[in-house]
Amino acid sequence: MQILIQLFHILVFPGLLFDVAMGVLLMGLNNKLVARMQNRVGPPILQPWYDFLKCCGKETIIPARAKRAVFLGSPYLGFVLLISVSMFIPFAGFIPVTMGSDLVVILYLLTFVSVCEILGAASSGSPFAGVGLSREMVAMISYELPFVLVILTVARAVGADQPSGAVFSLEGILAYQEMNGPLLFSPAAIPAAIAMLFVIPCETGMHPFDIAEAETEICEGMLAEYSGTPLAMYRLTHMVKVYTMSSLFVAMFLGNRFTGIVPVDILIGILLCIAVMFISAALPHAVCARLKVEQVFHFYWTVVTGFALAGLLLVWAGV
Amino acid sequence: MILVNYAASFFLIALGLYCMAVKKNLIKILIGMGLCDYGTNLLVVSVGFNPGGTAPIFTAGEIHPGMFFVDPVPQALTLTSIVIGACTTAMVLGLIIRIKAKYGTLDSTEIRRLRG
Amino acid sequence: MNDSRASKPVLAVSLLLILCIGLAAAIRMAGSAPTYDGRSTDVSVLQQDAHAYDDSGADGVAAVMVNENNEKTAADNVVYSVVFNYRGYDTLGESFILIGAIAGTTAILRKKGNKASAAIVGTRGDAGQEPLKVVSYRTDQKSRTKYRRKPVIVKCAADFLLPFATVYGWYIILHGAMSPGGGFQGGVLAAGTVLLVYLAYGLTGIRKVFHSHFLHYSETAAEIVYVCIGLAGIAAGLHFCFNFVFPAGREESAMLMNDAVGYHVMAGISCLLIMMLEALDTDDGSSREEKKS
Amino acid sequence: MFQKWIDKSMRKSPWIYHINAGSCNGCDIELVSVLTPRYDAERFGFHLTGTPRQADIVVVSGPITMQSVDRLIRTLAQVPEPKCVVSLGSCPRSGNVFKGSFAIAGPLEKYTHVDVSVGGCTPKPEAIVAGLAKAAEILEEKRREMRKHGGMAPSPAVAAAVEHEERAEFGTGDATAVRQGAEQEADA
Amino acid sequence: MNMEHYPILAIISLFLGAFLVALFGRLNKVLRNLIVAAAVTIPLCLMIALIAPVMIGGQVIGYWMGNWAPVGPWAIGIGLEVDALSLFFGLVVTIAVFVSGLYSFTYMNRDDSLENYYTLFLMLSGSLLGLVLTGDLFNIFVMIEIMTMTAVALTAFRVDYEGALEGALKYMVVGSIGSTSVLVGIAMLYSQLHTLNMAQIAAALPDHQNLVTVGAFAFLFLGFSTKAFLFPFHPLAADAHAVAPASISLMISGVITKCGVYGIIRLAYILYQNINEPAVSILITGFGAVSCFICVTMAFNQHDFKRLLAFHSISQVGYVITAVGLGTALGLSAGLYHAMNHTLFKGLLFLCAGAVQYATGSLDLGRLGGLAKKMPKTCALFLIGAASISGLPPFNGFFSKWMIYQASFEKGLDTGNFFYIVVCVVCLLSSVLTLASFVKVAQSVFFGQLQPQFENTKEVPLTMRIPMWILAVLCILTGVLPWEVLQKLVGPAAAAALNAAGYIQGMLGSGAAAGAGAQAAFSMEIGFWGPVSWLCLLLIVSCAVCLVAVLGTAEQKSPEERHEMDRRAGRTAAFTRDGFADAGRILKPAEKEGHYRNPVLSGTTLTFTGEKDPKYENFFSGEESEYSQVGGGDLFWGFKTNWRHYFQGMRRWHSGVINDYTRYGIVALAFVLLYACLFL
Repeated sequence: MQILIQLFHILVFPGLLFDVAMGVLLMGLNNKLVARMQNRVGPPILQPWYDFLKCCGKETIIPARAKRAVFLGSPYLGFVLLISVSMFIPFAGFIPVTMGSDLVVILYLLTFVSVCEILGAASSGSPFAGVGLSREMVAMISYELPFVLVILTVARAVGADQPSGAVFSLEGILAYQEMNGPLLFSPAAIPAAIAMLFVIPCETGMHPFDIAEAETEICEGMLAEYSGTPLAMYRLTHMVKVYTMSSLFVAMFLGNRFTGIVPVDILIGILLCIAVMFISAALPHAVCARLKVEQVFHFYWTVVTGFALAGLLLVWAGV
Repeated sequence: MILVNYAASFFLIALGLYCMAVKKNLIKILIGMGLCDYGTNLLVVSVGFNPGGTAPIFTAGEIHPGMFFVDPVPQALTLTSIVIGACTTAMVLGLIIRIKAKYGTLDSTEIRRLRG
Repeated sequence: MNDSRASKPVLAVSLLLILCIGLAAAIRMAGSAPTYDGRSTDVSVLQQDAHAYDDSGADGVAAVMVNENNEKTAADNVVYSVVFNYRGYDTLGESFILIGAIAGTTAILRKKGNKASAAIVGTRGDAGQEPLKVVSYRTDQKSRTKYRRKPVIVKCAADFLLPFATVYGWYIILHGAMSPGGGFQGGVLAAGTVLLVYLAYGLTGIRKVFHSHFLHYSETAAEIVYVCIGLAGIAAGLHFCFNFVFPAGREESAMLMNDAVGYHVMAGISCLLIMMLEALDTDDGSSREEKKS
Repeated sequence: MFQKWIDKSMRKSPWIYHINAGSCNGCDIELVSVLTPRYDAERFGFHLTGTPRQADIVVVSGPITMQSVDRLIRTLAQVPEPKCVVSLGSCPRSGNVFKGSFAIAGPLEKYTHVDVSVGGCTPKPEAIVAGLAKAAEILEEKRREMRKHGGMAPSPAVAAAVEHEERAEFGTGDATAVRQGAEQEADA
Repeated sequence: MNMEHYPILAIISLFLGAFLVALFGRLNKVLRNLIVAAAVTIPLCLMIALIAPVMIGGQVIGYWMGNWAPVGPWAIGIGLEVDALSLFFGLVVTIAVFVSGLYSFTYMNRDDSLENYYTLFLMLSGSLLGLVLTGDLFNIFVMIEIMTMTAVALTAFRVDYEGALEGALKYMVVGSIGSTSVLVGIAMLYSQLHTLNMAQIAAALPDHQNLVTVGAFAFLFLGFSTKAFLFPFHPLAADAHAVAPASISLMISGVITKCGVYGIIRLAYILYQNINEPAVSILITGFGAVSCFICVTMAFNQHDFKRLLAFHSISQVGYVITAVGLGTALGLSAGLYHAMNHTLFKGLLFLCAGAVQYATGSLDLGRLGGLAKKMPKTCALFLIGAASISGLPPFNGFFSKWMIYQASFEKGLDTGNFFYIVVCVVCLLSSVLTLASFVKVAQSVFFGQLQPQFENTKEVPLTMRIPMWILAVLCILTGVLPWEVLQKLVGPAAAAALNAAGYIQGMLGSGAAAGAGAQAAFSMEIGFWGPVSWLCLLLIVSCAVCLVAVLGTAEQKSPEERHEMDRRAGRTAAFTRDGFADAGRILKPAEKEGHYRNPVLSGTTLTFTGEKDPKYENFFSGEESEYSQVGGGDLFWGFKTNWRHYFQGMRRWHSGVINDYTRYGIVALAFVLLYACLFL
């Protein structure tokens, strides 16, 4: 019986189907909000789902120069890894997998997901994909520093009474927030939260920072050679990543169990994710144009790192 | 007395290091390495010295009461260190011969293919 | 940081620092107790009766070694027994270094370093630089014919000195136990004869007298004998490098080790010298005709 | 299991790839203006992609100059099945004012089967949107036929001369897109 | 032959093998290879046999050479001391030696005078094992010398390889500063403590602390960090690795650096036991963090495969030293675990580089590319190695890096010193830069487009791939079963290092059988991370996804099958058109032949004369995709432009002139001496 519940948790509620649904919902809302902000009607909410299905229906062309195994395998591997990451992030009190979810593990798994995309691009052998993967790597380097500083800040803010080993564990952070309120309300964590809001669009490759899949500049960058189901998998990974990052933000800064009643918690959690997605992804998408590669790097290693460092110093000073 | 030995050995080491750091010719760098070696050998030998002591050999008839030996252990260590110095010099000389053949020069500023 | 203007003072300061910290340590070391003051043991008594010592007052490893030397070993020279008995494993490592140096120098100076290996092995990353011009490491023919000298005086002196030098070298090797000396020092002296022959008869003289391959193999054989003597300790159930004192009381297995090391150093150093001379090959003109074949 | 949804989704999210075969950029501007807030093709799911690999509808504009024939054919080959070709403006259909010039290599018809042809020298954005919507529907039918033939594009029967004449004459400027991809029962 | 003789037999078997090869090597190849194979496997078996008593049983083997048992407190003979820490490093050495020996059988078969190579190789391995197992300070110096001598000779073995002699010369000259400082340190210690045995020094040192012993600490620390190629000495490593044969680069980067680390651990944890003083901990962690960051950035824009790997191996050693410098139980075990992992994945990467060099003859990242199709198995092995070094979860790099971050962060929390937080950030950042440079290597060597000149490269022979597979399997095993490795290998080693009294008692106490007793209750609390259960989770989710994929879409056929279907359906290999309108007309092509192929309309299809179906060509915006590999220097443009001043400074700083490297060494020596005198 226990296994069935576990399977349910893995495959349905906070697992596979829920993530996909939330990913589609968030991406659809994102497109709709951006359209509304640009004073146009905008695609239906389920448009990402139609895109996914349409890509599944198309023929998969494998270029002669591509390395077949890696070309076909890496999208699926990337998607499965991302789902396993979203399992580690507790949502509305539910911890799908009781494996002691840990911020550093999540950080490295997200890196692995991007590596899978990079591997796919590299294996397709096209020069556009080569440029795309080098830009994706620069984007990864740029958002990694603030992301790390934010993790250290949250761990330090919560760290005082942790058991010695699990310094970075997400459960400890949630337990702390349950006792003395969401972390966002304490003044020291606000700069870190701002930095995290900036990290999310670059991590998920949303518009202003999507230097890796800049369709106008380098013909869809990393996915230049992909068509059919692998392409569908990559776009689905892209969508679910939006959900994962926003739920990570909610877990880190806004706590988890708000009212104790499960359905209400889930609703509040979903609304918070939508709010986070709106601020971090939709607003920059509608407001500013795509940045150049070194502008992205420069922006993240000066402005966003400044916020994160300020947060760390504030928390370190014990505010 | 013994302080002169120690001072001389540290001075030799410093001189050897200076020579290795400043001289451009490979042979002179090798000489600098040799100087460092001699400095350390002097230091190791003079660690065991004890004023008034004689060579630690039980030669028949030469030992009279009240005499005492010098410490034999550092002398054994120095023996090893000298042979190490000799072998290092031999190896570096072999390298220098082949480098002179290959690069055509002994000037260390020109032998810098591996850089950056 | 590496342009010489800025780094000169930095280098000077650091060297001065090393020097004065060294001197401070030197003053402190000079002041501290000597490693073996020997006052606790009366050396003359020890000479008469090997067992008349007590190690309780020993203030250092050396005191114990001196005390126990007459009883536990058959050598009078304590340094000799430290080198081959007490710290035999160090000397074993020591001779490994010599073999390592010889094998390394042979590998580096090997003539047959065929160009093909460079092609097979491939080029490195920055192939952009201009390829090195490979000059045969023999200095070109023209410059060598200038020095044509007839080392008559040197030849006579060498003929006279050679026997004495060799005998003297082997004397040092064999009498290490009784008088100052030992395998290493004697081996190097004996190897000096190679230079004598070279000064007198040049490279062809050396090629006639010494056969470098034989030297190399015999040296390795001597090394294997040395290791096997060490292994004999284990074969007898005791520990490695155990020193068997033969019943006569005047001989011990350490002396065999000493002779093996002596031969090994003599053969090794002369092999090294021959290799170097072959590599430089700045032989005088007299005997160049034969080489042309 | 999902096949019916996938066929329906073909119509709902047609991705466009634009090939400029030597056009005077009049039609290009119009095509891009279709995606602006005023005409907003995105509400039907249209999305301009950067590579032919991810394209469903290939929009060709310009009179297929000699230089661009080679590239046109190669790019068209690289688009995965089920795909539609839409000729934008009258240049690809007839060469417009450039007809008969040495520099153009003839109507688009010669190189590929044109599904929807939006006429007019710079067709109005509404016309383009109507044409693209029509192409999207054709996409759905093609996908359904493709499934019938084991995942391969329906191979055309030898083109009956009948179909040749039946093609209607070219429409005028406004939205009289003419469906050219006549339904053909493949006999594979 | 009881278990006591195993350590010395392992060392002597390597040296004896070396001399036998020197003697009989020239006779015939098979005999030589047999001797080398025997000499390489015996120590591995002996070390594995020792695991049970020493690691799990907690026994410390004290073995006195020539039965010279200590008299009272004074140890007159040389002792071999094998406790859990020495055995841990002994295992690392023997595994690397075994794999490298196996690899060099085929890798070196094109070179000449191989008996010299094998003599030097076996002596190098013997000296490494001797260094790790010995309990005598001067013996460590002798073994360091043999190691340096043979490593230099082996670096210069391929004499005609461009830069080999130069790399060897630099390694020898600047390495001699390290050797000199080790000997000076030993002399100073002997003058104060009148003994050379490490256990005895550890026992006597606490009450002999004065300026001389502090100076000796500085000299010894610098000597060992030279051998570990830490911060000011890292250009040596880069030059030596880049030009040495691959099996020797494995030995240098994988094992010689570990012996430097072993020396530093012995020095700080056992001899001086001053690792918990903040000054010493900051010194060691500082050296580690600086060398970690500088070497990663230096590795970033290298254009030679092995030189890039060399810089990475120093940055990983920087990780190990950072973790070791923390002084806590978690920190030390993280450092040891990362040391073992590093030997495994760095060895694998160097052997892959050797395989690429063996197959194509070039190591230039700018000119290689697209080898994945020609050398698929080497590419798979490289990916395993690259994933491990950049710390991707199921592989072994991840767990040890994770432990290092936790240890440094916790040390920062406990001591309230912000320095450790900066170190933690630097380590995390270097991990991303490591990943970036290995993505660059993957793209410029294995993926991307194949250069015409490498058209006929073949996969390397199986005998070269077996050692690589051994390392790859070990990488995966230590990654997937971290808890067993911690309990069995790393834990006891860390406990042995922390428990100096056990070390002293094991050696000077009642000889061999003393045994350090039960390990100090080795409590090490690490957040729970079960890679096995995580992999099951992955399996479940991937089954679900595959189910959906199979149901959802029509089956995808490979290009060949598609061609087959086209031909059967009467359509020639050209692209297929549906509903083609005007069939049968022959188009009048324009006159210029070469300008564009004259498309001929035949039947229902438009075919190019003699043209491959462009459908499966890479999209090159319409053009015919000629050679255009994106790799080597032109990757990560954004990062390099932002940091161009830093990179220019680094290029000027690594000038390649021997004098500059010796100058850096001297300045480092002076700094460490000054630091030691002021703070210790």
